[in-house]
Amino acid sequence: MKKIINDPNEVVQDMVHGLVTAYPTKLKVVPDTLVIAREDAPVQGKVGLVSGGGSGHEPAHAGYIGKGMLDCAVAGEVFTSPTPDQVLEGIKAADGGEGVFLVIKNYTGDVLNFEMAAELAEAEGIQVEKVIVNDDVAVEDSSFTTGRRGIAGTVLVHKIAGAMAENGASLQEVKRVAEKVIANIRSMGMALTSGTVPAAGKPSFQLEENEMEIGIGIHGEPGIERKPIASADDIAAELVERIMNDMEIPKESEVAVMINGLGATPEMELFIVNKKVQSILKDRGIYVFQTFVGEYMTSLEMAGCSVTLLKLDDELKSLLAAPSEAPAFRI
Amino acid sequence: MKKIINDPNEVVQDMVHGLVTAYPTKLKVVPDTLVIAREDAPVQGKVGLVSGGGSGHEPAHAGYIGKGMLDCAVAGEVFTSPTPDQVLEGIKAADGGEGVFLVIKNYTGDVLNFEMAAELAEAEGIQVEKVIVNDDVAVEDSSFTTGRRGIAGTVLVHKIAGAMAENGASLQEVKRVAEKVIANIRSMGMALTSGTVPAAGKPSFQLEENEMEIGIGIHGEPGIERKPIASADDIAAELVERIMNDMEIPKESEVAVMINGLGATPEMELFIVNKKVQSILKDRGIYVFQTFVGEYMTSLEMAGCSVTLLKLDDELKSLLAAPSEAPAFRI
Amino acid sequence: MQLDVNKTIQWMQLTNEKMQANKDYLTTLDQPIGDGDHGINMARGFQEVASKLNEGTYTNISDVLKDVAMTLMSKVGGASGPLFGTAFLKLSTKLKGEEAVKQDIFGTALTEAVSGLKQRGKAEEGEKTMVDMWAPIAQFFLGDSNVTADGLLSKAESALANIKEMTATKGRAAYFKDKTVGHQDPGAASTYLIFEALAEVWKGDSER
Amino acid sequence: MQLDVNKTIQWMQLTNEKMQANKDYLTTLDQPIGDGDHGINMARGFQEVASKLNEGTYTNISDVLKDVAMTLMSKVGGASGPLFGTAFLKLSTKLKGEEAVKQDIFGTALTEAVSGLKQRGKAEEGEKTMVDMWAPIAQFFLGDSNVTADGLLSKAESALANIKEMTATKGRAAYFKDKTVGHQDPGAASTYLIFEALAEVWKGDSER
Ligand SMILES: Nc1ncnc2c1ncn2[C@@H]1O[C@H](COP(=O)(O)OP(=O)(O)O)[C@@H](O)[C@H]1O
Ligand SMILES: Nc1ncnc2c1ncn2[C@@H]1O[C@H](COP(=O)(O)OP(=O)(O)O)[C@@H](O)[C@H]1O
Ligand SMILES: [Mg+2]
Ligand SMILES: [Mg+2]
Ligand SMILES: [Mg+2]
Ligand SMILES: [Mg+2]
Repeated sequence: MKKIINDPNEVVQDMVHGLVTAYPTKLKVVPDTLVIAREDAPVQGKVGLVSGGGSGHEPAHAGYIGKGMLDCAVAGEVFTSPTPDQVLEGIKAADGGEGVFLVIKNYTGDVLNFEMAAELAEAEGIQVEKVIVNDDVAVEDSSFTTGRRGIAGTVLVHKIAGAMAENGASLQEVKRVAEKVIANIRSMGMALTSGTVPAAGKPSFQLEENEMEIGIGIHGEPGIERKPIASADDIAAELVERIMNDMEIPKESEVAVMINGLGATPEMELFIVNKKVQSILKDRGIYVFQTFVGEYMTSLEMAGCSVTLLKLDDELKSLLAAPSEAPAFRI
Repeated sequence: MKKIINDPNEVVQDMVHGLVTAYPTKLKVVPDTLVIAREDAPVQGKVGLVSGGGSGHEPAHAGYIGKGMLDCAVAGEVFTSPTPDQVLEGIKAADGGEGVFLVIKNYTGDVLNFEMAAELAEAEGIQVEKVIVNDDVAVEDSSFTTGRRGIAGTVLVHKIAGAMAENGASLQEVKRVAEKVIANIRSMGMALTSGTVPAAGKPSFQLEENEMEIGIGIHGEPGIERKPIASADDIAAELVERIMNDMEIPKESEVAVMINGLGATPEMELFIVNKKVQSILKDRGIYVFQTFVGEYMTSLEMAGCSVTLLKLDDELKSLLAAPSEAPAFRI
Repeated sequence: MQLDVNKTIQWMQLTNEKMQANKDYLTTLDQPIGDGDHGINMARGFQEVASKLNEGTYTNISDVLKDVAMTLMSKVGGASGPLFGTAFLKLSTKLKGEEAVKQDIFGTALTEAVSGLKQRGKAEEGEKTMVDMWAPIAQFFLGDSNVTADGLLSKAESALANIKEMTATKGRAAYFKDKTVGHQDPGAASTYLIFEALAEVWKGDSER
Repeated sequence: MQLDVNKTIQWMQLTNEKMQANKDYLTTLDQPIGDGDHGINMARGFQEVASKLNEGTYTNISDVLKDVAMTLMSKVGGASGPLFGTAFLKLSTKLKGEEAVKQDIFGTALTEAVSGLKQRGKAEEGEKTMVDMWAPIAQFFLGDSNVTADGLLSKAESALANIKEMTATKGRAAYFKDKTVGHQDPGAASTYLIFEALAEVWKGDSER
């Protein structure tokens, strides 16, 4: 394991400290927690937005804190959902009297811990609503299983729900647009190499020198298929096709595109993938309203990428284009 | 070599295409070149800013094109300076009648190709001025050698010179502030692993499993010392110390800090480095005006980071804080 | 079996030792069919449990188990944190007022823990989770009227062997579907350690 | 030696073949003391030179060399592109009007190329760059009044051997300082291939 860290068991504490000292006018840490909040949180009269999850996905989630996006992010240990008491601290820090909205990625741990926190908050008289993001089409969805994972699409839920909250919308209204995003967003990823959890000290999985894995999860959970590395064009085409097989995107639709790097992939490669994604969409008569290329939801130093498509209507377009001051998502 | 690419000899063309299709309202490509320009370039009545260099350093340089920063970026092959004819195209595309300013990193290839382009442009009646950025304190500076390399500090030269040009300053004024930045900026980097040039197919150098290299260049050129990996705190302290040994930063100075990832390093680790850098500066009574943490000047998928410190005065502060619409540097 | 305050504390201390000793093993189990953090999570959680119990003075079993529950809840994280937290909280609630816990009441409390787990995790038996460890052990205590520590050990072992051959349909392992067959469930393996520790304390094997 | 239009084109075509064949070798030389692109750069540049010369019809040496220079200048990039471009541009200028170039005038043209190189790259002899290949070869043609192709080869070989032991103070290799001793300079090695091709064409060895 080659990492620039101090104690592997203290990476999250160190990171949180390094994050708030990087943006002291924008972010603050709730004392004695791993909860990061907008400097001016709680914003009175605004619905508070809280997200979070295991660490190792930076800039998710704390990078998305700021006017127009999240109020609070709760950082768990690496790849480990934060505990209910921490999430509760986040909810309290975000509560400006209009209720708090939780954006949860669909992993058993995240759902359990956030739900328990919501119960605790409600017991303290805070109104809480939530959505569970499950954009990853690599996983079959069934009511008998855990269901689809939440991956990079979560960032656009933050953006749009955040813009809605910033507009002064009610908790129910925020929930409505967040659910609309979730209904219209799909992602699919692939990896070339594994990340290494610092405290584990060795890579979570192994791929052969010529192998890639399609549909991999952001904790290194398995995908659909391991096979020889294909060209960027073929990879892009496969990811888009799997998304479109799952969600119809009719001709003349408008979409947002996110090409997300998983940690170690050079930005050059993300742009090469984007080239093909754009040309596929163009060939299908689909209009691209806005494209995001970069590292939005990573998996430590995993090499690979994901593609996210979000079908837009006028409401979603205006919320997506609204200003955001979050350090990792400036609009 | 594990990469998401098509033909290894076409990576730059593919990338440039993917870049302008990602930001079609912001960027355009000069037809039949690898020159990317602001959508509205040339901006009449404004000094044009042109930079560029070998590819593989993304988001440098095209990510820094936009109102308030560069007008044009010229992309060479991977790790290879662009040729004079390409740079000339960039100069022409940026020329709004007030002259063109070149920001060149101090590598023999960059200097030769940009200088030849400047001669060609002057022959065509375009006024050209330039600076050569050499912020890397890892290299000894001497008039008998090639001198110091230009690394991540270059991005802040773009930012500040770009803001000055956007303010309507003359070519000489832009040059003056760019030179002021260069006089006050120093960087130092380190690496854990090497990147791989796509057309070469194998890593440029090898470090042992427990080894790091201090002072490495962004093309993988050698540093000062190979030694066992130290803690993030020790690494941060060494990088800062080497910078401060080279440039005095008196108590009560104000500085900008950049913690730059070289490609494969998780953002988590950059924040851990930042934590220590901020605490060292605080202990020395130095004020941090603004901090930038992220991937600004990469070296393909190299794991490692660099620290940049820029001493500020009031003029530099206001130019640094001025708005920028460049995709990779939004302020 | 008879569990008093001291034995309960001993049980938890021994469990902590086992979690520390098996930290890498549990993490290794979580790598092929999970995300490689389970050993780290459990070692962190029980380390805190051990310190917490060292600091406090306890007069009844319920309070010990409540502190265990709350500590696991706030220190483990992931899927297993709230689940172990819930299980121990149910034990604590059910054993309130008990001073010397015998086989039958312990079995009833474990049955409560199992329902709590199922409700929290929305998992049934047979889905290859820690539930498949807790449930047969609860039944074990309610079964034969004179169970032994060795009986507990062999019950736990056979449950673990069964789980290994199941297909996961809940938790992160569910993504790996058929590939989980033949792999041990990390949460079941850590639950095994908890009951192994109980059996050892029960036998008085452990001289700690 | 006598160089006419056809021989010049042959020289460049053979150089291209050598650059393609030695692409990986040159890149490998550029990895330990450079940035691992020299072979890629030269192969790309001379590939374009070869196509360019294939397309055109030439009536004099100067035009051939001018196209070589301009193509290298606009296709190689890096440090070596403008340098080789400059060298060939000087050859072209100096050989303007010549139809059958003999040893002495070729030597004078090479001397011009060397000054061009030194001016462009601000390098002197002894700094472990391609200059240390071009300079002794220019002298070679101006020396003995009856030089041979084999003489050229052995001159080029001995120059190369000398360069290997130098310490780089210019170009990217300068960062590696003392570590460059014992490593071959990639630009010198590619220059060697250019003159090796010349020697082979001169000898008529090459049947292409
Ligand atoms: N829905 C569930 N019900 C019961 N137990 C579960 C459930 N989901 C996961 N588990 C248990 O949790 C264990 C994983 O815990 P851990 O690795 O700490 O959390 P995570 O999966 O969030 O990384 C699994 O091995 C399994 O025994
Ligand atoms: N200042 C200089 N003068 C003469 N030749 C130089 C100079 N700098 C570099 N070179 C030559 O260029 C070669 C490197 O070329 P190349 O690898 O293509 O470019 P880069 O160094 O920009 O990657 C060196 O091996 C050396 O022979
Ligand atoms: Mg986990
Ligand atoms: Mg180069
Ligand atoms: Mg796990
Ligand atoms: Mg080179």
